[in-house]
Amino acid sequence: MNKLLITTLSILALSSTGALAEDKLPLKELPGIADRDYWVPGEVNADGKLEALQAVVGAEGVPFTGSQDKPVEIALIYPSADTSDFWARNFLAMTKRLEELGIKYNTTEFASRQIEHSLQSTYANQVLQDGDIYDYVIFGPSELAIQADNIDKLSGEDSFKTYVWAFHTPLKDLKNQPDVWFDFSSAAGALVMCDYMLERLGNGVTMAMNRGIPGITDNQRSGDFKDCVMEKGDWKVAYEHYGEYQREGGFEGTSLILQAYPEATIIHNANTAMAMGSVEAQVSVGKEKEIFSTGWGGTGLELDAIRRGELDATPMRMGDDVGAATAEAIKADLEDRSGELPLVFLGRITVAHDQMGAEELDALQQEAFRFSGVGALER
Amino acid sequence: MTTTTHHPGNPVKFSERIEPFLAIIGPMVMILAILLFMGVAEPARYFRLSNLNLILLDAALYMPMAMAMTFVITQRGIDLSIGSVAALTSILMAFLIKQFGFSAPVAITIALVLGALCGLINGLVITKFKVPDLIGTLAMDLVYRGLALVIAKGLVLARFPEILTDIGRGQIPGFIPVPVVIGLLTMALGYWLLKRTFFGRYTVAIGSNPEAAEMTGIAVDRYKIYAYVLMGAAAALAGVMLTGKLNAIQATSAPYFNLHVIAAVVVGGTSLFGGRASMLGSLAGVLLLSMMINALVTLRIEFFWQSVASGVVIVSSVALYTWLQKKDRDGAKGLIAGLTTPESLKLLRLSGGLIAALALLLLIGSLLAGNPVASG
Amino acid sequence: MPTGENNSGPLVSMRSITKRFGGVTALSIVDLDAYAGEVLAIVGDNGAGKSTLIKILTGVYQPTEGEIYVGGGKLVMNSHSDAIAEGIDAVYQTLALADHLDPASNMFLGNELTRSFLGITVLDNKRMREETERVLFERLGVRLRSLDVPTASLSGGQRQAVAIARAVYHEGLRVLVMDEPTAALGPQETARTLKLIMALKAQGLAVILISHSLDDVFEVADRVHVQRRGKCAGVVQVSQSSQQEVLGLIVGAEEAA
Amino acid sequence: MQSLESNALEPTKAEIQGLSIRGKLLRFLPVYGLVILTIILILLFSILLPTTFPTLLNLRAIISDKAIIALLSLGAMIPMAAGRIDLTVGYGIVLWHILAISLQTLFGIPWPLAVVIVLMLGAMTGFFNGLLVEVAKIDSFIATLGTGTVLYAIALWHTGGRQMVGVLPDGFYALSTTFVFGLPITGYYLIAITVFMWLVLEYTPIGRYLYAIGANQRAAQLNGIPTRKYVIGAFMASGTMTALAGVLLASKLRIGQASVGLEFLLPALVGAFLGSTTIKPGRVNVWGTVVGVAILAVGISGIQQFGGSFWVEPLFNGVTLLIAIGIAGYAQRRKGAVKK
Repeated sequence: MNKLLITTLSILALSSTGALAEDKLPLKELPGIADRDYWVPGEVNADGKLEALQAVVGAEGVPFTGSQDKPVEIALIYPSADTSDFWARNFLAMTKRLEELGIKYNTTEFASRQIEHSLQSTYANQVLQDGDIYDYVIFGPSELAIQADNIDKLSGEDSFKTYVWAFHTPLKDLKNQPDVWFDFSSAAGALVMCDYMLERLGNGVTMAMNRGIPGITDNQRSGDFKDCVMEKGDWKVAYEHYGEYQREGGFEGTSLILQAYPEATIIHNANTAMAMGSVEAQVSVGKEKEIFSTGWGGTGLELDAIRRGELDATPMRMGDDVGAATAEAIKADLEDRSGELPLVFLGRITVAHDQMGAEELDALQQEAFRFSGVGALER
Repeated sequence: MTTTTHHPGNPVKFSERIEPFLAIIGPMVMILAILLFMGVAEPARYFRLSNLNLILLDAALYMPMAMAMTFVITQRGIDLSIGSVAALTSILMAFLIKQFGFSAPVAITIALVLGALCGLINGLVITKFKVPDLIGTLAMDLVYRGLALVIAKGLVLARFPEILTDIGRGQIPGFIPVPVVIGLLTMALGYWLLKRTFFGRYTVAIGSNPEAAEMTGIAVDRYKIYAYVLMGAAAALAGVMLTGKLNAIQATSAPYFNLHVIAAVVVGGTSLFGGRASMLGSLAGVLLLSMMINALVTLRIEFFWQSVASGVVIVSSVALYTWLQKKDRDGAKGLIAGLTTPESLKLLRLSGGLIAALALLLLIGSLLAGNPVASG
Repeated sequence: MPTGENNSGPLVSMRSITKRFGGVTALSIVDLDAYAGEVLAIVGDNGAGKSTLIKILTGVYQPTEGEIYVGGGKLVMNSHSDAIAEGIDAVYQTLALADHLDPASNMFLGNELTRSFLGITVLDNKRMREETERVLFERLGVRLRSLDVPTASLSGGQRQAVAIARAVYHEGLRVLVMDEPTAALGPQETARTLKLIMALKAQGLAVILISHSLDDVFEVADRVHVQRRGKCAGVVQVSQSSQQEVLGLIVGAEEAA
Repeated sequence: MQSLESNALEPTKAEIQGLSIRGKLLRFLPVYGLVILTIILILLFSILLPTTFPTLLNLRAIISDKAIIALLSLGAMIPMAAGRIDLTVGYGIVLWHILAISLQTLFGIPWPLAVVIVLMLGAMTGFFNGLLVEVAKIDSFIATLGTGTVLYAIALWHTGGRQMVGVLPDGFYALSTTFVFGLPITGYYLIAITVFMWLVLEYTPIGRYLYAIGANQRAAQLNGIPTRKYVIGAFMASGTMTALAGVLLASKLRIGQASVGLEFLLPALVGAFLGSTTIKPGRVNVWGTVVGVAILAVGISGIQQFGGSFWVEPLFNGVTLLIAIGIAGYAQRRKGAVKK
């Protein structure tokens, strides 16, 4: 029983020392900082660090020069059980890059379903308890706010490094920041997309949207995009459907839009599944050529749809960046260069569209999935 | 004639003496199996104080609900709405605290009362509308979940006063976590309710023989409603504990509470056909499920085995109990003997036929198979 | 001849009882008298109105027309508990036992003994157990091997004893209705149950016995009330009648005087 | 758990004859209440949304969207008729739609064979459920929950978080995407299966026996009905229907992944439960189930056209179910009151 007390106290002590390292945040302030309970990447990344890591990730891997007496132990806690192959790809990209870098590793996966917050919490506790086993813990929160305390707890542990996947907004009130956040910024993607759409389609257009589930992700993918095109291009939004990121939802929403809001010539979809449902609904009534529809993420399915001429544009993530960057971070850490890492890493995003040639699209896809492989996943 | 506690005649049979404990044999055997297995496979990590703490912490969340569900199921009822009740009440509590500045104890109390109210509605729907429990609570599950979504949308409410996180994950130094204390207290309360109060006695009577209960003048509907009210309050308490544990809550939280809790209770020997209640069994059931998940995680086994294991454990412990009972009733007939009846032989032949047909189809399929077209 | 008929008036009288369910008439103008210290058997075919009659007597149904008198006073009962309060109780064929509860819990079901614990009223399981043991032995001469087992594990006769004990525990019990008490029992258990009935009769209760078995009826009953098609087909003294005569009344071969 | 009692209360001919017009109306209202409500909803939405609701497009959308749920509902109602519940309809469809694709992409099995294999697997799962329920005597809720979790786990293991994608033969896609007389072919499957099930359940001994088992298994047994055989058969039928729904889902989605399908469980059960409140109130029935799914489809589609949000669906499902069972319960009490 005493041992427990001591552990409790020591965790408390550790967390207070851990906090010191992050005292310097934010590095600089961006508009709206007071209204946010999180920092945006620009506020916490020292100049040049993000770009430097992006460059390393985009280039050929430089092999690890140091020596390992045993493989690094990596625990992955993420909600991969029922989502698209996003997590599987990250995993593959990381492991392939580690192999490319010549780093020996072992992985243990703790997977759950997206809505099983409680189970993920259980996993986090158990990994924490087995902290002596692991060198790196990669945590993909089921939902940022809900898992905030677990991020805090894991980050407070000294015996391993903590990397967070799929989020890029460091929460202000974490006592302990993880070592790096790895993600794509939907907000950045929304701006890239906004610029492209305004340039391509001009001003004053009417759009309808298949949004996801209200929340931070949808606010960025759909909300930021909507705000941008309405403000910069004077666009109108006829209707917003919440398709819950489900294919069915996209189909339903699009069927609805096609008949109830025929004035909308553009349909925005907040993820691949909804985009596929949307395209299918359009094809079923032969309207896929009239409607300019967009997806999100530039996954293989979306690119196929673009090749078929059904989908028209999509902000495309260089999908394997997150996994590869994680491998690079591990390498940097092993080489005692972790000081060079940004606090938030963002993967690269460009727009893939129907005016690109087949080769251009192929090259883009090749680059995006250079580790996990274009097409169906083999694991 | 004086009363004596000495009984003449034959001594009490062994099977009669273990009868009250028969219900928890199932989960106990399974727990023992896990302990033995882990004792060989990973003793150092599994058997340590911090891990016991984790197991208990995980189980604590389900204890209040398993307690109340024991009553509901014993009365031949079922409640599928508990996850939504937990989500709805804790969302409301969170709003009261975060948006309206209510003090946490007040908000928590309100949540519990709201939970009881949800339970009351369930009970009224079932007893007054004469809706079967399964359908009634399924409908209410959808309604409560819908309301929670209406209120909170996709919002996550996080960062609550300390009292709440204490309830959810606080640790009494040198002792077990606060939620475990709460959970065990509710279990003890349940045991007391079951054995010492009208409510408990009538719960068993109603489940055992509803007509008899009615005839002896028991207000069957009222006691059914009591069980659902208790269930609602317990679900709300679990919601509060979950909110505290995660220090955050969302309308979609607590998705699989109902199935997990029902499984724990049934594994613990409480019968879905009513009348047979075992509070100790429910506690054992909750612990068993938590220990199993913990063991699989400790062994670093791939996650889908959790699903398989819980499915297998649920079915096999219920099957074990049914078999024990049947054996008791029909005399000890071996499993093999049971398989050789003409009826079973027919079934065996049918399953053999199905498997053979499937094998044949797969064979034909592989003969006809072209190259796999795996690329997209 | 141990009927109380000569000593005093009937303990309970039903007069001109009629009961209709919607358009169906289940009972039409039936009279019934039961005396203390007497066993009255009610016999008749299925659907003759036997169980409707006793359900009215025990307050489960209310008669459409007709009155019930107890000890000379008119009685209006709205529920079974009203009947119990008047000293009329029944042991049903199904025994109305909660099989998962132990015998003591069953005996006191709906009528539990309590005690106060820190100001909270709780069940007094210990006292209920002792009382059960006492009542079973003193009034029915039955000893159970264990009082801690579920009632389901008792034999048919023992279960019957528990059900009867529940009825006779009530101090004011005057009329006990028994619905097919021997239907599901073997010969040995039947003999024991008939002995129980005789014991109750000796204790001065009016016992009303519904049975299909004329052998049983002629063994314990003093009088037989025959129901046929919702009407009383006749009441005969066992000592002055035969099974043939009663059988005739049941099937309607001869109309009673 | 007496959750699925069967106590039909449709009016008998004799009962109807003696009633006034008002009496007849009162008597029929609970029987056709849901149908009437559906029609009212359609009319209401058509008046309020004249340009968008009563359109062929919307009909297509509803049919192609809900036909699979209707199939699942019909599958689930077969064991329900026999007083059992089958939760594997929700878990099964996850695995079956994945297998329908992966058997082709990973193992190169021609699509018609892949379909047959999936259907066989569905039947086998049903058979296994039947064994658990009838031979091992495990309550159907727990038994099918158990097998369901295992099926789902297999789906997770088989996919490992991946999506099953691949270029599949057009014939396979045609299973769900063909249009006949302007409407999706899935709608015609649904009609065919509905009519077939209706004939079997209402006009053959099989249906009689199933309902008899549902009403009182003991009595059915005593009357010489081989209850074990029929219950196992009911689960096999439901398993096969689930597999069929899975195949159609695969053909429609063209992707198999473990995150799809589980959300069908509740709507499917709700549809079957709703069905038990109409046409033949008091017991699950074929046309009632179709009406049940239809009213949910119409209601949700209409409300969403008004700009309802993602929370509409659970709330509408729940409230409709409540109202419908409320009406049925009311009718039951009226009937009960007459009896006493």
